[in-house]
Amino acid sequence: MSTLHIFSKPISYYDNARLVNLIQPQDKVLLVSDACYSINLYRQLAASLLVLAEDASARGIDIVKPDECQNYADFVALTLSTSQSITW
Amino acid sequence: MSTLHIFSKPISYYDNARLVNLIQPQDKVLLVSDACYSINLYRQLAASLLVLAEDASARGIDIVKPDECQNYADFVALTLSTSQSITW
Amino acid sequence: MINVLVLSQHAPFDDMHIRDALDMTLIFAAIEQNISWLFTGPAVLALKKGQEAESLGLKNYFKSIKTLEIYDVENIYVCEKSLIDYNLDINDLIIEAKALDFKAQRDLITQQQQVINL
Amino acid sequence: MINVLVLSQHAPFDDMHIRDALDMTLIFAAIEQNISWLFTGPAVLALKKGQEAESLGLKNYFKSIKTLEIYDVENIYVCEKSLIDYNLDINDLIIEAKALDFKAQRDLITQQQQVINL
Amino acid sequence: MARFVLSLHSAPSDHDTTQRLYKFALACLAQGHAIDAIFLYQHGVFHASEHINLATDELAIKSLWQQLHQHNINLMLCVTAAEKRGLNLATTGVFSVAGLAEFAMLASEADKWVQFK
Amino acid sequence: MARFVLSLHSAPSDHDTTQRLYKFALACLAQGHAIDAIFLYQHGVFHASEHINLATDELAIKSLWQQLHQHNINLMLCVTAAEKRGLNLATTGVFSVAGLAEFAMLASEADKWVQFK
Repeated sequence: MSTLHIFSKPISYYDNARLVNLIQPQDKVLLVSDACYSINLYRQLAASLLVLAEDASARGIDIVKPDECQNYADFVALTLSTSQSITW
Repeated sequence: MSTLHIFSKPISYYDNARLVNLIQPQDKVLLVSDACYSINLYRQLAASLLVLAEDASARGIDIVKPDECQNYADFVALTLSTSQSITW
Repeated sequence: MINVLVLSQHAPFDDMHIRDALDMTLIFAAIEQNISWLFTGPAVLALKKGQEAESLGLKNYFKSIKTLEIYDVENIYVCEKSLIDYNLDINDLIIEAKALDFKAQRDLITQQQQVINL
Repeated sequence: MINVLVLSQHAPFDDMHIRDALDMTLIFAAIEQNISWLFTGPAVLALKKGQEAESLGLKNYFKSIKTLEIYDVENIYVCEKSLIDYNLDINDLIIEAKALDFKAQRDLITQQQQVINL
Repeated sequence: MARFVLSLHSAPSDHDTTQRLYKFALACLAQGHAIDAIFLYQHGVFHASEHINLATDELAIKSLWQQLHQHNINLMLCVTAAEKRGLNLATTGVFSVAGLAEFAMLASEADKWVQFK
Repeated sequence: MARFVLSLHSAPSDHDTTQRLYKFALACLAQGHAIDAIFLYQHGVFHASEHINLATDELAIKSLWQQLHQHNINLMLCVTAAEKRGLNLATTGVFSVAGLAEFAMLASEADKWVQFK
């Protein structure tokens, strides 16, 4: 039972003091679009972040361990391997 | 030389850590629309807040000293008595 | 029947976010799914008593929120922390709602098939 | 000639905020007003080197930002604190920009006739 | 007497901002000030759609614009912003289709530019 | 094989979200999943305007929708959201005008609902 949390903006767009309490250790956090810019700041939400590779690459962002690149096939698979998704 | 700062959303919508550094003691802070809900939280930006009376009233918010009610005539006058305005 | 959660996080007059969420909640109730609505952040202000939008020339959608009770939508939740942030108490709200701490909100999310953030 | 400041606070691909601000800045330059553009918060990321939007199928507006130099728009400013927040240095930017601390940003605002937040 | 320009940046679904712009404009006129233009920019351009027909308990958006138009206020629609957003430029009602330069010139001559969003 | 519904909440000026929805939809189909509907809600309804004509260096929004339509995906437009925003419901191109209930029923039967905004 895990939830997929999808973020598309830098973390400053969200109320992260509240968000951090809604994400569980077994949950997945996927960064797409402009969320890719603040990977370091998203670290407070998950130990390993999943990042949409295309979006990060267009923004000149490198993905390094412990974070993981995802392509669109992975993105689809993620929505199926989790119980529910939330697009924040 | 003072600036009129207009806010229309609760302060959580803004990056207040940054904003607090852009507002000067002589500046005016006007709360309209949903900014009226978080008068107390806007206190960090100004000692006395100006609040659009109609908007506060529709939201069931009372304006008490040191804050001040403003009507639309006051709002217009404010834009003229300050050097520039910013709608945040 | 599936479990659907509508999530509201926007201030009451921020575009039509709360009204869009209300429409969605009522529709899922109408087609007899197990719908829940969670208000969090400034969205809790949409449930505050003593508001009326007509004086601004706007539709008083606060009245429409009350129709949730007529349509038997019972799973209305508010974030406990957000109530505190805005100096509200469960008794200050126009409809009956359950205040949830973060643990209860996480559990609520886990029970859903769909979570819709509007 | 008046002093006009365009203020950008949105992330690079958040709707068209930065593009709208670019259009506004170029127009005021074209009609020979004293235009300044201040990037603050996530908007500083729009000036980051090494980006290209074509791979996403999008117009590469980063190239258009570079035309500011052709049109002699010289007053490009970035918030020093925001650069630090996003691990950027003035040398990581695609155009020449001056980093301003908060005091300098307050002074910049004070010098304007109009401040436009896009 | 001062000269104002106003700009609207939010979509017609933001009723609250729309009514505030309208009331501010009337208050300007009531004090004897001039409004050289109201300019629709960003999502504000959607106000120029001729298909805004709301229920009677909703804000009468069309009527507000009609009233401002009858006060001889120049209601301008940014052509670039509108094209990017798919607005029909053939029927824009009381709004005149204008370039950003036209508005920027008016704004440069005005005493105050107040944004609504 | 799973059944998806997707919803789009942002305006056509948000090119980045639009391309992501499109690519996600194609990836679903490529894996053999079904997309029962793509639903335009909130500012997403503006995608159904027939006046979106962008320059050739911009995202080809119209063509993306045409392609999804040719994959026989049911492209739905929320009538309530569209009326509130002044969309012309007489000419909505590849989008069919639908009530919220129609979409909610499809969403209730789908395995996954993914939002794009």
